[in-house]
Parts: sequence; C-alpha cells; structure tokens
Amino acid sequence: MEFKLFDLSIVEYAFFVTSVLIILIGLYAALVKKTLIKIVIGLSILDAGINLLLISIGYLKAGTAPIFSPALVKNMPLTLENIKKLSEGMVDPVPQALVLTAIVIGFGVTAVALSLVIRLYRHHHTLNIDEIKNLKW
Amino acid sequence: MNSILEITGLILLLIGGTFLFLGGLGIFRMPDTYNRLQAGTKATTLGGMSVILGVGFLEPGWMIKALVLVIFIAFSNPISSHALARANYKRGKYPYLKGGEEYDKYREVVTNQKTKEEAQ
Amino acid sequence: MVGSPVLFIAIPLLAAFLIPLLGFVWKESVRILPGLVLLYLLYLSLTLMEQVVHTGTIVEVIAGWAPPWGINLVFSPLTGLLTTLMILMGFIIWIYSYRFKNIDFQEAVKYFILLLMLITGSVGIVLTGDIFNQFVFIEITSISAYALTAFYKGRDSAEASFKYLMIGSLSSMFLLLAIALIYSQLGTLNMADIAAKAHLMKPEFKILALIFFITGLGIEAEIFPLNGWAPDAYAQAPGPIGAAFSGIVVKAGVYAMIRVMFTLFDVAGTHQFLIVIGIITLIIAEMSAVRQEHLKRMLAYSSIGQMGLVIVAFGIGTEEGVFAALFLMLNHAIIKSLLFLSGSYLVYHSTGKYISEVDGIARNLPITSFLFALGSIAIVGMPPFAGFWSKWSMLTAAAHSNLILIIGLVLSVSLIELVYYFRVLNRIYFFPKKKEVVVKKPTINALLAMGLLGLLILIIGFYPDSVTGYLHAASQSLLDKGKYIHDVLSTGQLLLP
Amino acid sequence: MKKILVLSLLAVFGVYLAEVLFKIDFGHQFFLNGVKDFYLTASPDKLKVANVVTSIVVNFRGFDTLGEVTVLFLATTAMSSILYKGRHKLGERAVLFSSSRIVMTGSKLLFPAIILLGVYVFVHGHLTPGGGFQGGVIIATGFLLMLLSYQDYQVSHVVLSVVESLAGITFASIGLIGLLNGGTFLHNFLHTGVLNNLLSGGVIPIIYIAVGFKVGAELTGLIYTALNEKD
Amino acid sequence: MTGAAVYSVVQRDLLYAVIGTGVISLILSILFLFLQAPDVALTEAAIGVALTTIIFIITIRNTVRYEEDSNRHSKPASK
Repeated sequence: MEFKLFDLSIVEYAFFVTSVLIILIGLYAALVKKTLIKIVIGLSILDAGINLLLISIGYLKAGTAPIFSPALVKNMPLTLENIKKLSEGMVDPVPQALVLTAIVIGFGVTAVALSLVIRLYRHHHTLNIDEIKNLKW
Repeated sequence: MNSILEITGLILLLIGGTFLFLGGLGIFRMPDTYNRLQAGTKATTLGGMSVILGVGFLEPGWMIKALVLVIFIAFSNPISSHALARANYKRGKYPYLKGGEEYDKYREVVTNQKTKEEAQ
Repeated sequence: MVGSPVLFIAIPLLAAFLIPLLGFVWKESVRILPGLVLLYLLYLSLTLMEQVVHTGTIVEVIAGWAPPWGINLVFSPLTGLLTTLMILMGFIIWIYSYRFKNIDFQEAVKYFILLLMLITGSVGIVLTGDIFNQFVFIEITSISAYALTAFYKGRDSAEASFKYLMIGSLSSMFLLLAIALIYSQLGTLNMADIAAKAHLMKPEFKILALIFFITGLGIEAEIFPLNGWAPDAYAQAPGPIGAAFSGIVVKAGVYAMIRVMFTLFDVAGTHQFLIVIGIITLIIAEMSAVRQEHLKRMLAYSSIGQMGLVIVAFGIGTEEGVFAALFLMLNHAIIKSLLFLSGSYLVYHSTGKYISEVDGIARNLPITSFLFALGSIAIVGMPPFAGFWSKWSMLTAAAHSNLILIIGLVLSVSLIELVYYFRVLNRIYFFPKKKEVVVKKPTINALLAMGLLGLLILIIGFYPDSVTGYLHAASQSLLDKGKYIHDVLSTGQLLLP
Repeated sequence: MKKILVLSLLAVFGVYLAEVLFKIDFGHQFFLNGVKDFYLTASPDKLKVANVVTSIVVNFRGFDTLGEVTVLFLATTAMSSILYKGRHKLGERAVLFSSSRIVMTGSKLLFPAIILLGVYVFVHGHLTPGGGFQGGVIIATGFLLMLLSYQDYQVSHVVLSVVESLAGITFASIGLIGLLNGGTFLHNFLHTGVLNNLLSGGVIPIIYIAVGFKVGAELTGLIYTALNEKD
Repeated sequence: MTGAAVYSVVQRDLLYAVIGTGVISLILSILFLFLQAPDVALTEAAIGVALTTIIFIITIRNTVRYEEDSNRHSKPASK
C-alpha cells in the first residue's frame, strides 16, 4: 500500500521534527523549571527525544526488523548470498543496540537523581530550587 | 482465504473491534469514574479477548500464545479495575445518582449488614 | 605475555561484583580487596608501559572482531601513561581512605565499590577506542561521582551532587547527540575508523558534532562555562574524593576532549579555540581562587585554573606544547591530590572549612602542615620541586612558538597562585592558634599516603628525567594521528569461533 | 527574563539542529560502507543468532553491555548509599490503605505467570525480540506487583545481592574464560549450533540469561529501596 | 507525543505530569514498533512506562504533589 501522503517531504521528516521538538521541550524544562521533580522529568523527556532521533536515523524505508525469524528464512538454504539479500531489506540494527543501552543508562541516572531529590526534600522540606541555596549556584 | 478457520478469525476480529470501539466510546461518554470503569473493563475484556483469539485463528501457530494471553487478560483486567474502583472509593468519591449528587450506597449496605449482625 | 589491557576493566568489575558477596563472609575483606586489585593493576600497568615504550602500541580486540566492527582498547604510550597515573592515584587514595572516618560496614561496602568504579570508569574512558563505549564509561564514572559527592549526610552534599548530576546528564545527552550525528554520516563508531573517514563528513555535521563533543566532554574537563559544578562538588565531597576528582576524573575528561579534537576531526582553528578557552578558564578560576574563604573551594578553583593551563598548553599544538601539557597533568594530579588530602586534615573538624581556621595549626599537625607546604610550593612552581619543571617546559614551548602573551600569562598566574597559597601558609605557620579549634591527628595510613605523594613530588623534582622519557613517547603518540589509525585498523584478521 | 533568553537560545539551537538533520535523507542509508552490513551478515552466518540486535548487544559490542550492567549496579548502590540513614534498618513502606483480598489473590496468581514470562523473554533473547534487559525488567515488575499488593511482603536483601553478584561474576568470568580460551575478552568459545535453535549462539544465551538475572535483581532491589523510603 | 511532552512540562500537578511522561514513553514505544525496532519498543515499554513512572510516583509520595506546594515554607517535617 502506498499512501500519497507520505510523498510529501515534510511528513517524511516528521520523526526528526518530533524528536527535535521533544529535545527542545526537555531542555526547556531542565533549564527553566524551578521544581526539582520537573527538572528530572525534563531530563527524561530529553532522553526520549534523543532515543527517537537515533532510531529514526537507523530506519530504512520499507525495511524489516533485523531478525532472521523462522518465517523469514523458511524456504531458503542459509548461504551467504541469501543472507546478504535478506539483510539488504533490514533496518540498521546498530542504533537499536545503542538505544537499548542508552535507555537503561538513562533509567539509572533518573533513579539516582530522584533519590537525590528525596534527600534534598528531607533536608530542606521544599522542592523549589530557589530556596535550596546554601551553596552558590 | 475461505477456510473455516480464517472466517472464524475474521468474525472474531470484527466482534473485538466493535466492542473495543464501544468501550472507548463509553469511557468518553460516561458521567463518572465507576461507569467509565465499567465500560472500559467489560467491553475491552471481551473485545481484547476476541481480537487475540481471532489472531490465533488466523495464524494457527500462535494459538497457544493467544490462549495464554486470553487467560492473562481474564485475570488481570478485572483485578486492575477492581483496584481502581476501590482506590477511588477510598478517596471519597462516590457514584452519581440520577440527579447528579453523589451517594454512598455501599456504606449503607455495609452498615445495614452490621446492624443485622448485631441484632442477631 | 604479562597480561592484556582488558584486565584493567575486567578485574575491577569482577572485584566490584565480588565485594558484596565477600562482605557476608569476612567484613574486613571489603576494605582490603580494592587495594589488592589496584596494586595488581599498578604492577600490570607499569610492566605494560615498559613494554609499550619499546615495542609500540598494544591494541586489544574484544570478542574477537577486528576494530572497525568490534570494540577495541588501545594501550599506547599516551593512554598507558594516563592509566598508570590514574591507578597510582587510585591506589594512594585507597591507602588514605582505608580506615576512613568511622563509617559502618554497609557504608564501607558502598564507598569502596563506588571508589573502585570511579577509577575503573576513568581508566576505561582513556583506554577505549570506541566513542559509544567511551560514553558508557563516562556514565559509569559520573554515576559513581554523583553518589560519592553525596556521601556525607550532614553537609549540603546532596545539593552539590544534584547540581553536578543536572549538568552531567545534560552533557551526556549532548554526547549522545554527537554520536548520533557521527553515526548518521559515517556508519561507524570506532575512533580510528572515524578519523580515517572524517573527510567524508559534511562540514555542518562535523562542526555540530564537534560542538556537542566539546560541550559534553567539557563538563568532566572543567572548561570555563561548564565548571559550575566543580567547586561545590569538591568542597562537599569527602576529602579523598576531592583528590580523586582532580587527580583522576578530570584527567580522563581532558584526555577524551583532546582525543576528539586532535584525532577524530581536524577542523581548522581548534588550537586557537583551545588557547582562548584555556586562557578564559585560567583567568576566571585564578581570580575566584584569590577571593575564596573556604580552603577546599580555593583548592578547587586552583584545580580548574591548572586545567586551563593544561588546555592552553595543548593548544600550542607543537610536540613541546603537548609534552608540557602532559607534564602539567602529571604534576597536577600528584600535587593537587596531596593538597586535598592534607588540606582535609587541616580543616578536619570545622564545618565551614574556612581558611581562617587553620591559624597556627602547624604546632599540632607538624607533618601534615609540612606536606601541605611542600605541595603549595611545588604547585606554584618553585625551582627544585616537580611543578617547576612542568611550568618551565611550558614556557619553553610557548617561547619556541613565539607566543609571548602566554609566557606573560603563565608568569602572572604563578604570581597569583603564590599569593593565595602563601596566604594559607602564613596562617598555618605564623598566626597564633585559636583556642576552640580541635585538631585531628592523621591516621597511619593517611600519613603513609601523603608521604608517598610527597616522595613522588621530590623524586620528580630532583630527577625529572625519570618521567620525561615516557612523556616524550606519549606526546609523540598523541600527535602522530596516522600511526594511531594504522595501529588500530591493521590489527589482525577476524578471529572467528 | 531568563525564560525569554532560554527560549530564544533554544529556538536558535533547534532550528540549527533541524536544519542539519534535514540533510539526512530519511529512510535511506546515508553512508557507504558502515559496520552494519557486516553485523547483518555475520550474525546469522557466523554466530548463528537470529536476532541481530542481540548479537550486537551481547557479542559485537558486548563490552558496552558489561558497562551497562555496571551502570545499573552502580545506580542501585548509589541509590541505597544516598538514601542510607544509619545503622537502623529500613523505614516503613508507604501505604494509604491495605489492598483488598481480590487484589492479593489475583496478584498471587499472576506473579508466577509474570516471572515465567520474564524468563521466557530472556531465554529466547537470541531468537525473538527481547532479551536480558527486557526479561529482567518484567521480573522486576512482577516483584513490584507483589510489593504493592502485600503490605508485609519482604524481599530478602541478602538473596538479592547474592543473585546480583553471582550473575555479574558469571558475565565477567565468561569474558575472562574467553580471554584464556580464544585470546580475546568475551570470545565466543562454545559451539554455535544451528540458526533459530534454542541452543544456538554459543555463549550469547548464557550471557543474556546472566544479564536477565542481574537486571531483575538490581531493579527489584532499586524499587524495594525506594518503596521503603518513608521515615 | 509533543502534546504529551508539553502537557507534562506545563502541568502543575506533578502526579499528572508524571503520567504525561508515561504517555510519552508509550507513544515512543509504538513509534519504535513502526520504525521496525521491536527490541527497543519492548525495553521502552517496560522501563519507560512502568519503572520510570513508578519511581517518579514513589518520589512524589515522599515529597509533595503540587508544584505550588514547593513554595510554602511552613510545611512541617515529614516525620
């Protein structure tokens, strides 16, 4: 099925535009917002945007997932030529592996950040960044 | 295309789609949380089950996984909606009556039961 | 075969996973095991270093796939030198914190795991030859750094740590963006491969990726607009961790940045950019250091200023400049660690860590004060000690490149450093002691650690030839980009199962 | 004032970034001889692993995964170090009201199914989508369900850290065995078998199972530490 | 997805904002599925939707729920 809509170039770049927008929103939240939890939310939004960007860089139009599933290799002997032919229609697996790592790392950083938020709240009884100013910012 | 399995599967998909649509509509249109939960649970339980079963009929290799999924939905969906309703009740939100005011019928029933027990 | 570079990562990881298990069996082992690991790695790195200087770079392939495809570790004279330095500093910091305050068992487990991982992550940043792997190691380093900054519950450490975390995670996002841009253009993540193919990139991508890299790595390297975290983190972290930051983490950050700038891309104007940004960092940091009332904050700003000096030296770009920069890094790691370690005993019991609280403390803590004085004199650049030779080599490098401005700058900066370090020394030795200040005698292991550092300063000061050979080899290996690419990409065939 | 400054800076940054990104032809490969072609052919051909992402994560770039597992391990350690309150034990779990019997029974019934699903996902990591991380996360959500529905459900800290350490040691020592056996760290020293068999891929499934156990234990510990954080 | 992101940044009730980030992750994982990345979609669904949201909610439970609350100084110790 070919949708006419997808021939417009701006729709093709929708993934890039979305990811850039989300990166910007995350940066805005991380830089401007005054509540600690909002800042952490901003960081995790930023993370999501970058992950989307990476995956859409690796996308191949009309490509399949990079898995040689039984259905895919059903009626072929697994010679090198066949594998090469199949692999030409697959999307790039490297960004997927990178994003897999990046998601987990981002989660770890978020967990550490939130535990720091709890510590700060226990100390100052506020989440406002303007009132936590024992050190020079 | 016209084997009996595929026709059954397609019919099941159709039923599932209809019920899912109705459930979504119910969530959108119902007045309070309890009614919405009712629409969202009952309709989507049936809808989701029949969609999954339909997929199982269309691709016979996936039938076992589909059955497992159906059992999983049969367990998890009612339990989760029960938990949601209970949390809502404990927060002090009661069902609407026709006129629009809230009324706690459940507490009445419970207190009635308690008085009965005490009477006995 | 003595061992392979991958052991620098694998053995500490194994030990870190083993520590919680051993803790159930024998509690003391939690404190001992990291030291044994670091001692072994020190031996390994020294032997490998000796081998590398004579026979050339070792490229270690992981999982049997040759470099463009697999991840590789590069143990060249440069990375070997930094690895040795970091592990040496890590070992000394371990000695210092072996009987670290009165922390209980649970806290000791976490402290030593995090310390070990801080060192491992920094070593990984230096050794790896793959940008995404470098990102992973940077995350390992930074997460341990956040946790160690917030280690003390009583101070405002959580605030400093949160600040560090915010800036740090923003920077790692920028790194990831840079990696995405490079991958979208070249389809490879290996540094040598990128360097070989860099001319294929469109210039916009190259410049944007370079900007992202500088922002991302500049955090660890404490470059000027991005070093807001550093003074707070240094001041709030435990004493040995401050030493570890300035001796280990910052070195790794500077290395990563220099590697990106010197090897990955050759965009015109990077050297000038380095000089300008280094000078700005230097001037602002030294000016702030003069005004500080807190001892640790003063040391932190001094540390930032020294890194600015290192970056200026790298920016000179000639072999002499790089040699001077590496020499400065080496000396700074040793001397600044000594200053942090001894300084934290000088203000052990005071909450504010004010400079005014060290008045006349030399009578109670003669050895610590002496070592602090030794470090101060050395870092200012007084002739017979270690700091002198590095500043001297920097001056000659600048003179040979006809950069008169830099000579004047270095001299005036040394003057400023002289002012603020001698202000502290004056208070330590010649002011009457305040009554209420309680002093804490350093423990044996702390004295041992500080003594080792002082000994190193004296050795480098009186026999600078003992390290200059390695430094020359290292600076040559940094500047020879073609050899790096060749060494990595020509490593063997595919080793298949 | 600060808001406007940041917004305008962000706008400039975003426009520049978007302009550069629009030079990428979406949906087409931009570079000529990248590393991905090699991965796509070598994974089914040499390693006999159907899921190429798995073979990249575990074998070609297995070192990253070792680092990643370490990051999670560090996050758990860091979290418990930051929230550590002294010699006394953990605080009470924060609950508003106890769960009803239906939820308790239901989660007791669902718990084994969720654990089984997690194990399935990471055992089949080299054949189907999913693997150690996903399976580990699913196991952790199973424990989360139990922790949320039973107020007095305890996860033994000792068991968690033992599982975590053993899994990590397994990963690192498989790498070291590879170093002794084949000359490189994480060398695939086992027979690789036939494509799309459960027992294929040499050490890859073993490593992914270890990763699954480790991630599951770590995330459970992390949630447990966070949930019991009420003073 | 952008809408959800804006919502979770603008929303002053932190609990709702966190649910907004969960929605972002959900849409993100569906997009990953469209972009032929089932592995990543699975991870994002598990980590982004379930675990991150839970950790955020636990934090909110231990601190305050509304953004306005953070300005109040008179709030007693949480003990």
